[in-house]
Amino acid sequence: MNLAYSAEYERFRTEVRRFLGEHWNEAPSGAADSIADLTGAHVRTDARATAFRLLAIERGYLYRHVPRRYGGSEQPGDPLKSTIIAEEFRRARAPFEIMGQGPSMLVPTLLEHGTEAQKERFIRDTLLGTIRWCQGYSEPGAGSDLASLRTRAVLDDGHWVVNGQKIWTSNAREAEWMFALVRTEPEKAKHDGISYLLIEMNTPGIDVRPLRQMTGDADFNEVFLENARVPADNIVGRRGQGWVVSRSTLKHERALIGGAHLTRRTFDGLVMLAQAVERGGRPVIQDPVIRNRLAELEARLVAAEYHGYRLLTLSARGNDHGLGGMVTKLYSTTLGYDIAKLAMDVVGDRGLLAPGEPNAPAMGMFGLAYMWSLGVLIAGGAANIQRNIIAERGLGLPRDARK
Amino acid sequence: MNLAYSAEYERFRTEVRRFLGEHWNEAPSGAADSIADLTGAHVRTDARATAFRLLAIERGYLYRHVPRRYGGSEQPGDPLKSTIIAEEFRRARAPFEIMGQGPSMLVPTLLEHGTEAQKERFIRDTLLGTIRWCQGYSEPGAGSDLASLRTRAVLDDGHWVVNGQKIWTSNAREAEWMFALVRTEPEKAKHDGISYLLIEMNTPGIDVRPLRQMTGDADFNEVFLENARVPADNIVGRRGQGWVVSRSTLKHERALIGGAHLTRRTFDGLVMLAQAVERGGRPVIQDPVIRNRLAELEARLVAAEYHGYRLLTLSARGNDHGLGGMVTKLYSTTLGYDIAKLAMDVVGDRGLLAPGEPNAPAMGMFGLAYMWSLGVLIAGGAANIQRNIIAERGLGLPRDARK
Amino acid sequence: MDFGLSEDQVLLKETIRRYLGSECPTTRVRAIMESESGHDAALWQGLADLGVPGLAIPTPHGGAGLELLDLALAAEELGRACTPGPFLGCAMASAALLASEDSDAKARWLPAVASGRAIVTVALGEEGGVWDAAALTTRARDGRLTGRKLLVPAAAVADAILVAAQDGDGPGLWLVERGAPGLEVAALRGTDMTRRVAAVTLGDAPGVVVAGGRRAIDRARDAGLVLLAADAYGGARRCLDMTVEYALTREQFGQPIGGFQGVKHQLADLATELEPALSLWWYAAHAYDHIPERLERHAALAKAHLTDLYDRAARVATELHGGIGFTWEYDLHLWFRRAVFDRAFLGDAELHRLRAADLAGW
Amino acid sequence: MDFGLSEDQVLLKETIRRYLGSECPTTRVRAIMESESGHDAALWQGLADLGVPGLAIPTPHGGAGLELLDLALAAEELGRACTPGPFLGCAMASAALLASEDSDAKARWLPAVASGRAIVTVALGEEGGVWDAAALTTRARDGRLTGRKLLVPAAAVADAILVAAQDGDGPGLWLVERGAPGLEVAALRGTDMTRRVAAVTLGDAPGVVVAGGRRAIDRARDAGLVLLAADAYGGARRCLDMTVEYALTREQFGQPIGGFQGVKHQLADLATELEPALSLWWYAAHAYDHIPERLERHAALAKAHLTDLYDRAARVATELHGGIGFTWEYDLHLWFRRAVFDRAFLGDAELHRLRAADLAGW
Repeated sequence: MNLAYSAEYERFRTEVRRFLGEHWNEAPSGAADSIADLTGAHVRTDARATAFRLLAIERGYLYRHVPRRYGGSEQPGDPLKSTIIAEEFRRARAPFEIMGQGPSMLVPTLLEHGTEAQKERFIRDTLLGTIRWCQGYSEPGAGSDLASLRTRAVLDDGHWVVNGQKIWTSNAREAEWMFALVRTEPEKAKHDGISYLLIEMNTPGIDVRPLRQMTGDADFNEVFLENARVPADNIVGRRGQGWVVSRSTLKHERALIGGAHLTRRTFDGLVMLAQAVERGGRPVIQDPVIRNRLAELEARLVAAEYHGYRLLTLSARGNDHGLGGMVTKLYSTTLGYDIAKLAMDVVGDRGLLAPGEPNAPAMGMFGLAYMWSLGVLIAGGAANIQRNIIAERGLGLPRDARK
Repeated sequence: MNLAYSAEYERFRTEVRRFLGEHWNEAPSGAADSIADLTGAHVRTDARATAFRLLAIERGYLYRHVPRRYGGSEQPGDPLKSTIIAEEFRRARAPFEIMGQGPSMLVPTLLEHGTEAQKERFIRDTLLGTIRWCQGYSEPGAGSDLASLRTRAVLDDGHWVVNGQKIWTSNAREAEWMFALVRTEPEKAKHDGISYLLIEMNTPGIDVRPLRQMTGDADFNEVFLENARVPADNIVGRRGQGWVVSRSTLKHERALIGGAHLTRRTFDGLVMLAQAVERGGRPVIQDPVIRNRLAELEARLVAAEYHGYRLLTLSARGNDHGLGGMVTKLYSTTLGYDIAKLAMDVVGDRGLLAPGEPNAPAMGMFGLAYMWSLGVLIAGGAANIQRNIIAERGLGLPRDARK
Repeated sequence: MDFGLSEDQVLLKETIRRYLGSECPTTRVRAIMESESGHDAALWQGLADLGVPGLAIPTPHGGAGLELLDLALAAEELGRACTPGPFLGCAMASAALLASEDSDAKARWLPAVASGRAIVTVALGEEGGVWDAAALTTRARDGRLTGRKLLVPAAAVADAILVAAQDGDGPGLWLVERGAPGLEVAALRGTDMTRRVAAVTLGDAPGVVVAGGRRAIDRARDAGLVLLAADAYGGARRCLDMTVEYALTREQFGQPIGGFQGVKHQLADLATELEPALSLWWYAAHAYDHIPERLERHAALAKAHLTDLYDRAARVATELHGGIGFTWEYDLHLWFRRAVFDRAFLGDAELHRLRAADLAGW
Repeated sequence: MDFGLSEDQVLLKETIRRYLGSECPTTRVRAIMESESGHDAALWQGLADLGVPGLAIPTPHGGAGLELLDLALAAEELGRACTPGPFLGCAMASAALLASEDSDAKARWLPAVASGRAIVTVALGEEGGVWDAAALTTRARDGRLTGRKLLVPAAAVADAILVAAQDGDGPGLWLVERGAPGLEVAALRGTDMTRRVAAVTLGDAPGVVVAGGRRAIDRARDAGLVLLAADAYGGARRCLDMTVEYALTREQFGQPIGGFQGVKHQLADLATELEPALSLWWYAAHAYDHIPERLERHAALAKAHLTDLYDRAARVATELHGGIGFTWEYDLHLWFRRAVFDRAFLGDAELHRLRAADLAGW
């Protein structure tokens, strides 16, 4: 066990830093950076950012798992180098790999299942952010249960004619393209008969409507497809194999440290909040009940942080994450919810003020975080689905009985 | 809503008190009565206690639901009068209805399903405690799932020949008789083919072995039956109907207030404990974390207490308890566990001392209570079985899928 | 010994539930909460015509002469239906006025509140989580009030505000009428949009003392605590009911999700906690009129416990609904938001648990 | 950057597990715990021959020269197997001696502990939940000790006891040898019968100072906290494993109970909490030798969190086992009892959470 990086990796870190110093010299904005601020540079896709990304790819820093001929930097897998790169780019607030479902989900899918033409057409532009994607999986009434998808595509004159409705589609208003699961063989049961299609968003018959969530804002969309005609060769993988094609996507792990990093920021914010808010004439942080709960949460947070390092180490050694990898999501979403809930208790009576209300501590942002923490619990596989996966694949318990 | 008793009932209470004053004038032992002390007089079955019970039955105070010809006092159902009687007998520490499974489970069963001969032979003596019973339902591997009972009885020459093993049989060492469920029709599935037998404990072939539970004491037994011959007419109800016969037993509700009363005593003991134990030089009760948890528990305790009164009121009005009746057990066992757990936190480091250790606060009895609180969670239908009953019968959710 | 509702009380609940079912479906809840004032005078008048604001006001003052329990049963139904309006403020103000010795104020305002003609509210809480009469910083001198009150319910539509303040003799209540010079009412945006709150600033504003001492303030607070507990119970119960219904109809993996034991046990646990909790607030409400020495402590316990449960019920309900429960269009978040109000208003669960511990003499 | 075990560490764990699997099955655990002393010299010597008590003792003193993490991995295995014996006392005593400047004491006792020849323990806690060096009431004067220590592990079989006490200069550690005049060791009956504790009374008993100041005491405590966390993890994991196995074999209603979603979700929740918690105590153990400025806080967090989890794991396991889990004959209660010790010894979870909050500067 050694929390320091070896000399080789420290040299690598120095090299990355030098590169950043030379090519991305924007002054950091300083104190109190918000999460939006933090991620801001990541999503910049202006000419300067694109030029920088191209340089960084050339140097082997970004999109290391993508072959050079499709626009990646084609480096041998090295989770420690990836972590160092992410840490240093974050520190310098330099444009990093484009976030979002195009690079993280579509690109690995195309690499595994796409035709040569699809790879050449889409991957490079997706990595640079010039093609933006949204994901068309969820449907009303089919959240975690993709087997019950109802959007249908029928082949007609060299085109898939798509009819149906997608929901919870973030970025649908900005995206040029959608990758979607649709039912192409309605006579087949459940997971069979689903195909993976690439659909251009300006196709006639596609209607995007913002979907307001419980916070009152509309960060998602519904996408209605009515006789939308999609060229037949916009299918990825074989017809009817979309379930397998889409699952392969999920194998590509996202950064292992990033999640806990954001939770740490939220937690530190909570501590500052407890120091700032007064109740009965003294800062809430002095209340033993609150201190006790904060320490309980911090233990879980430290566990999550070093759990990430443990998984990273497993990756670096070429080992499987096993049960440790399966519990991460449920653990972190529950922790996030509990942090948000303690924040509500810290603000006390003023927790009833809405986000943005100037009289609320921290402008009521913790109330918003509380609602979002519920949304996160729901999204990405509801908690009960996660529990089933952990019990069945992680602990080896039997699958559910079916009626 | 009126928490006072009406004049009629207050007159009744006065009458009961007068009766007790005249006929049971033992001085209460005073302070700090333990639970054992509290129930002590109830279980006395000496000549004086029996004489007193006979008088109390004659006056209509005990065994009100049992016809006079079988030894009860045959009074119209009146939950309020029953409550007053229980309160006053408890206050006077007078012999009350015999606790235990004979009067509470066997007698109602005999009343509903027994032959005239069975009723006359058993009920009166059971009510007076001259016949003591144990219950032979549980078997190793068949706790909540009586359908999988394996003890078998075969009819042979006017006798049931019983072979098998019962477990968790409290009082088996003291009891003269056992009422048991045995499988008489092995070819029938599950609940069918079970019969309800009365078995004399001195029957050759019966072997009672004390069963040590996790606390280290042996409050239960295993009962082994090897070719134990039971007269054929010791069956209650029809052959193969034992499941129905035994379920009818469970319909007879026990006192509704008693449980919360004992929990209140435990909780009050916990408060005293927190006042007595010091940590860091001051009584634990001054610790806000403990105060907060105590108040949280007390809210649940008050809820349990008045929930009992609500159910009593429903009974008094002739109404069904509905969902309210189904949740009582799970609610009170969970509360009992949480009280025991807080007690462990109140005693802090000395919680590791065993029951009976003089250096432990309250002689370590809270550690024992902690273990028992787990046992109670397990007994009487494990928590998950309770949850299923509540979900299915109370909330109308579907039954479990079966493989 | 009878710990249950009378036939009249059952009828009262049914009447309110029927009225709200037809007059205040969630479509109307949404229309009202999205309106500028958050107040629908017609709906409130309808409730007043049913007698709701006057349930616990004696008949000589134009009310029904019933008890806080009856008012709390109404609160349960309003909570169940997520009804917008000034109910809580009016109920607390009535409780305060009834504890006052000022027969003029009573004669003027109680009949008006009972009939729905006037809205009166109570301004109690101050910056820093202060809800206790002894810690108030708002000052009264020579019939003039100066200070700032946060989170005053229904203040923007109130005809009069009972302001808790201190003068040389200690705490008391002063009545300030709408439009009084020096009175500023600034609407605040709340998470719960069905019960509006405002910040009330008093700059040498004229007020008439209606009660000296802390008793009227405490009665208003304790009534408020019980009514919040009842509202929370009604809302939590509704969350459970909605989720059971959803679990019976929504299918996943080929069966209603209510058939999965994971879901069944979560709902069973919720029902197990809720069912006895009913008796906790019933008892506190009963104590308000019959067992005064137990009121403060049990009102505090009930408020803390029920609003915690409401929060939990709203969470379980949202989680089990999945995506649809997170949409604005689906109604569930109305209760989720209302739970946030019930939990926070008049001080949170910990505050009241520690008060209850003090009151128990521990 | 490598946050994982080395091959040697994995081998160490396997070796200990294999040894305990063959030499210390629960039948032997029971025999030892039911014996008078609760100590089995042969078993302890066997562990010493594997190097267990000397893992973190430098090689010049006869140990393996490894780190607290290695010792904690052994503690995890001992916790997993519910192994009786004086491990905790010896480990804390070694930590204290290593922090001392007294080379004679080190030379005399460390090799003896490492080889299993001697048992040394630490007497820290006192009446009233006191575990902090600054609050000790045991007094040292002119090489004589007077006071009373509660809950001293393995004291009845110890050759020497390191007594934390105060003299005119503040806290320090004094070594008192077995049989010293004025030393009374009274065995106490504990819930966990695998790790015996005794009350130690010192009436003007002769002691040799081995460390002045609080550092050696704190090192012993922090080592103890980490080792308890590791023991708790090993035990909790074992509870989970036993219950998963039981759930796969025990049938109810015609199927293994592990097929019921209710059971599956309870076990999944437990696994979800346990899996990352491993890294919490690994980190604290690593900090002991490498990040001293983080040690105190993270040792406190780890002890509080892991022993809470252990308690929960033992509860869930017992509940899911049903009746059999409540029997004496079934082994589960051995871990249940051990969890009680881990939770209580050196102070409970709340005490350490509040310490961690203080240490964080909140």
